[in-house]
Amino acid sequence: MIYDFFYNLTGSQILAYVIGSLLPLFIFILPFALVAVLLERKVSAHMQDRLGPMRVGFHGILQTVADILKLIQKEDIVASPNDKPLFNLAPVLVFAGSYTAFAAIPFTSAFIGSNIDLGIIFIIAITGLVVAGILMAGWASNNKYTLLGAMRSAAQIISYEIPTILVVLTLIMITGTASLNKLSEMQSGHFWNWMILGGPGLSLTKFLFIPFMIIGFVIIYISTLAEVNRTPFDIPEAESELVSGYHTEYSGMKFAMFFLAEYANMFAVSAIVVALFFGGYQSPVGYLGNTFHLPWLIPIEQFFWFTFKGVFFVVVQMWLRWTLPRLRVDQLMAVCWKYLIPIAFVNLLIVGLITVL
Amino acid sequence: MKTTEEIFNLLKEKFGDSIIELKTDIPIEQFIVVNPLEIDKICNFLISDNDLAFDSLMNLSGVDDANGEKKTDESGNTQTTGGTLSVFYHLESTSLRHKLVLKASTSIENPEVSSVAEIWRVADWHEREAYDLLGIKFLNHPDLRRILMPYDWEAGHPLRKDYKNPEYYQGMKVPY
Amino acid sequence: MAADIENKTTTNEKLKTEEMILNMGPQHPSTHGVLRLELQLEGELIVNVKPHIGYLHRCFEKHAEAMTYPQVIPYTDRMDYLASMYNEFGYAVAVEKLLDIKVPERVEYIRVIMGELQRIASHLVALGTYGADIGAVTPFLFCFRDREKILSLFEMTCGARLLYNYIWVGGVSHDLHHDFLRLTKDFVDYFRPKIKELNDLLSFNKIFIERTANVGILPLDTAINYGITGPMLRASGMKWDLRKDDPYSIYDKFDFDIPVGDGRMGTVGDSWDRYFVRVLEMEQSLRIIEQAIAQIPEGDVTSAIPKRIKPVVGQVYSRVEGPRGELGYFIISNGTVNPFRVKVRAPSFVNLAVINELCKGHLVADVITVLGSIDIVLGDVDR
Amino acid sequence: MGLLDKQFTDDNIVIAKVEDLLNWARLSSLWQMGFGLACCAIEMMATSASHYDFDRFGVIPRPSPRQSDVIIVSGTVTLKMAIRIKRLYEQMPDPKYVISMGSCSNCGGPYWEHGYHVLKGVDRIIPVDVYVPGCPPRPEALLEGLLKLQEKIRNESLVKKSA
Repeated sequence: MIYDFFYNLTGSQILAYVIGSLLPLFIFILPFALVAVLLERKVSAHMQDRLGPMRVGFHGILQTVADILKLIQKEDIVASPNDKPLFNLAPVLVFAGSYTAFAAIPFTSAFIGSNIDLGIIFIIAITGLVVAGILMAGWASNNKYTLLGAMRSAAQIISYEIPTILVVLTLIMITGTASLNKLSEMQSGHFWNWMILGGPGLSLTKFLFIPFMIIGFVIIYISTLAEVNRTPFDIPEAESELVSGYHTEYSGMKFAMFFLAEYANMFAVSAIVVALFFGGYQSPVGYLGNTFHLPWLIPIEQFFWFTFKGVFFVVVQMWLRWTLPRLRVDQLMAVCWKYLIPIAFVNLLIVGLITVL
Repeated sequence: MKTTEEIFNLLKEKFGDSIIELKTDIPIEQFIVVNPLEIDKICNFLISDNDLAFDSLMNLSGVDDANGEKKTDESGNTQTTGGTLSVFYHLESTSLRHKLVLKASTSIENPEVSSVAEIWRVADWHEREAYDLLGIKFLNHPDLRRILMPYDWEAGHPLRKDYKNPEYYQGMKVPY
Repeated sequence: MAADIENKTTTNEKLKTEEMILNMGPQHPSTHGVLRLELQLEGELIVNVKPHIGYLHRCFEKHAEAMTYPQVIPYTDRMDYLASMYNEFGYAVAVEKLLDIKVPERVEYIRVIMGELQRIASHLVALGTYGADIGAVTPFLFCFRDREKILSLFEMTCGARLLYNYIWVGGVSHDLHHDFLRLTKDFVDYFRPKIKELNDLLSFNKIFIERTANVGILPLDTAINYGITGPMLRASGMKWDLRKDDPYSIYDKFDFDIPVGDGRMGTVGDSWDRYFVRVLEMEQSLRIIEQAIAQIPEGDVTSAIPKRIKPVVGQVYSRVEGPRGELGYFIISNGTVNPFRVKVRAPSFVNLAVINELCKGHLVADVITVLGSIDIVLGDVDR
Repeated sequence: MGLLDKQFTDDNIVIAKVEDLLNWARLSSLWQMGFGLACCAIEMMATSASHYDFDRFGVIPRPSPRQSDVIIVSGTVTLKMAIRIKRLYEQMPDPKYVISMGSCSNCGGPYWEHGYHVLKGVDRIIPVDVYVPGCPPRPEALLEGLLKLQEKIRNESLVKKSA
């Protein structure tokens, strides 16, 4: 119904499709990124026994608005030796990479950006774009630290995509579909139908799946943490060693793009984990809409549950960031290649055997 | 556990005239005055001899003795000539728990002391500091250059008693 | 770990690699102030580390020659500004040895209590910034929260938070506040479980151990040859603490033991040992403070302060066990009111020289780990 | 105050509202450059620690000069370091401010007379907005210096003063 509204507005099918799917996401992501930045500062502050932003608006509510307005006013420095076209393109690529990943995520049963049936594969492919953006930023800033930071982050993101894909394969094997929308519909009903607890139905295989699903969830959560450069894997922007990694040379709005892309990516990644394992937009305890027979209330409830679960995992990421120290580059690679990938393979194998029996 | 006299006699008959004298009249610390160009051989002996075993150099400090003769020429500003720069070595043996103080003094015109950086690695930076602040050249030191002052500081060596502040340094006014 | 790095570098000979000079410059978030490390890198492996210091050289020795004996004390504070109480303590002991003054008993006890409190505060900053360097920011803030309690104790006695001018030659400037002892006792009881909390949060954290064990191993003979002292030397396995081996003040009245690195998480003398020796030392300092509070006598604190300090011609080298190592003062007096020459043997200046030995063959991230474990203060290095 | 500083000569343009908003945004999110020189740096760290929280005013330490608005020169500026500080100041994007913390960076402090290697005041190389006296200044003094800077930003204006 959104598309035909834009269709008779603009007259062309493609334009309606593009605006219909991306505009609502834009309205969701930017406010979310602002809220997430403030959430991170408040959560980290209270974890560290201090108050966090208090003076800007009531209890620091307007802090991120002030940050963004200030960043707009900043002078945009592009140093002379920098490689200008690459330097300017990098933030656009990084933000575009993390923003288009939202297109395939089902927010509610009524609304999904683009209901392609290769949803999850599309998302993993698009997050590869972010690596190109980071490499461009690292190279174009003509600074040794950013070069080191970009090399490290490229190696890290590419090598952590493999465990993600393996866990996704196990899920596709079980459910038979790669589209997140169908996946979320399959996990309807109460929370015991969620994939983390073995998926719908009451067959013996459901209970056999549970341990492997939990291992799969742990692996994908760790590897998506690495893909988003969050501690304990935030080597590329390790303040203590590489000053601030690939976005050292960026100032003003370009830096804001990197900043928002990071928080948008955080939500995208936790949304994927929620959609795959925790029943997407399904509510664990049934819908009020059914009990009061108000069909229009269900999408709103679904949207609430989806963002609730997503924000829960974002807070867990923040909690990890402020407690765990950082891994060194070779240890990070060792974790991925020596532990995550073998376990993901074994997990895939056993789940495959169970589905066959 | 040896006292300074015993060590002095031991060194005297081993090195003869390069051990100049044993100073005991100055309160608190007695020290042995040594010929500055022989200091590395003496220290080699001090660290290798097993009943001395001075394996740790606590402190190496350069001192401007300010004992030059002052001549005030006609325009009233005083000119000091002569005088000595001396280097104090505070040694200690962690195993035998005894201490020793050596002093080597050279003239201020061309202050040269042979370096002990090869024997105790800790002396490397202390000697560079003595060179930087007092201008004492240490012969065959691994890399003798300024350590605390900027590398391109031409206004001489600050800790000398007759040191004058330069007016400007790279466009910045130095005095208050 | 260092072994397999060697054969990695041999394979590099064939392919033409050109070494990169990376300047971990004077402004770097984790160089503890203004220190420039010139790293020669092959890829991420370190070939050579050349420290450039002197960015905070504040000409202490020139000031000491121009000031009278009591006036030098505020300048000793500003040398190692994290342990300024102990700098004053060292200077006061040196001048008292020169003048041959005997300080009253109560002053000795006050100095020991203040010195040990300052050691805990200095270790807290060292451990906190070490955690922040490795990436865990929360322990840094917990350590600073506990340090604030010590600073309020100092502020109650001498009015200043960081640089005190409290321990004078021959005594202390003010007597203790009337309920200072009770508050210190409360602090000791408050702080003991906090050390356990820090251990759970950081010391035995798997990633922290992974990052620090077997990194920057300092063998004992190089340590002695480089003149390393303090927690670094004890972490390399030598039981050497001036409070017991070359006793000054009244440390022989208290019983406390000297923690030594035992290679629990890696080999003896690695970065984890240097970190954990400091944690154990904090507990020992608590024990000393408790005993000192129990035994402190009454008496006047300013009776032995001489009106005019004019020592006889002579020289003295006296040393104390500062939080970072052996802090020595070599004072030459020529009979006038001003010292003729004061040379300070600064522990951080000596301990920093060994960084090249420790960092060879490690990765860039390990330079920060090793530098954090050496725990230098740039005011102390550059004087 | 950035590229638009004092460009408008006609003072009956109503920009008060936009001006207040811009000033408010700039003063409530001053990102401090995370670097310290000497003893004042320890007090600066204590100010951003839990007891006196800098973050309450929106001040977070940023590692690189490109993203920081205010540089707090905390400690003694020696001649060897002065050249670097000048370069750091030039690297910062334009609406930038300087807080000179501690009497060492205000005027050379206790090292004014015999400090042959100490620069007698950081204002000899970079323009300073707020001087915070003290050696080292207490965290409350630094917070008050920050509030003074915020007040100064609040009164900045795009219109060139006619008088």
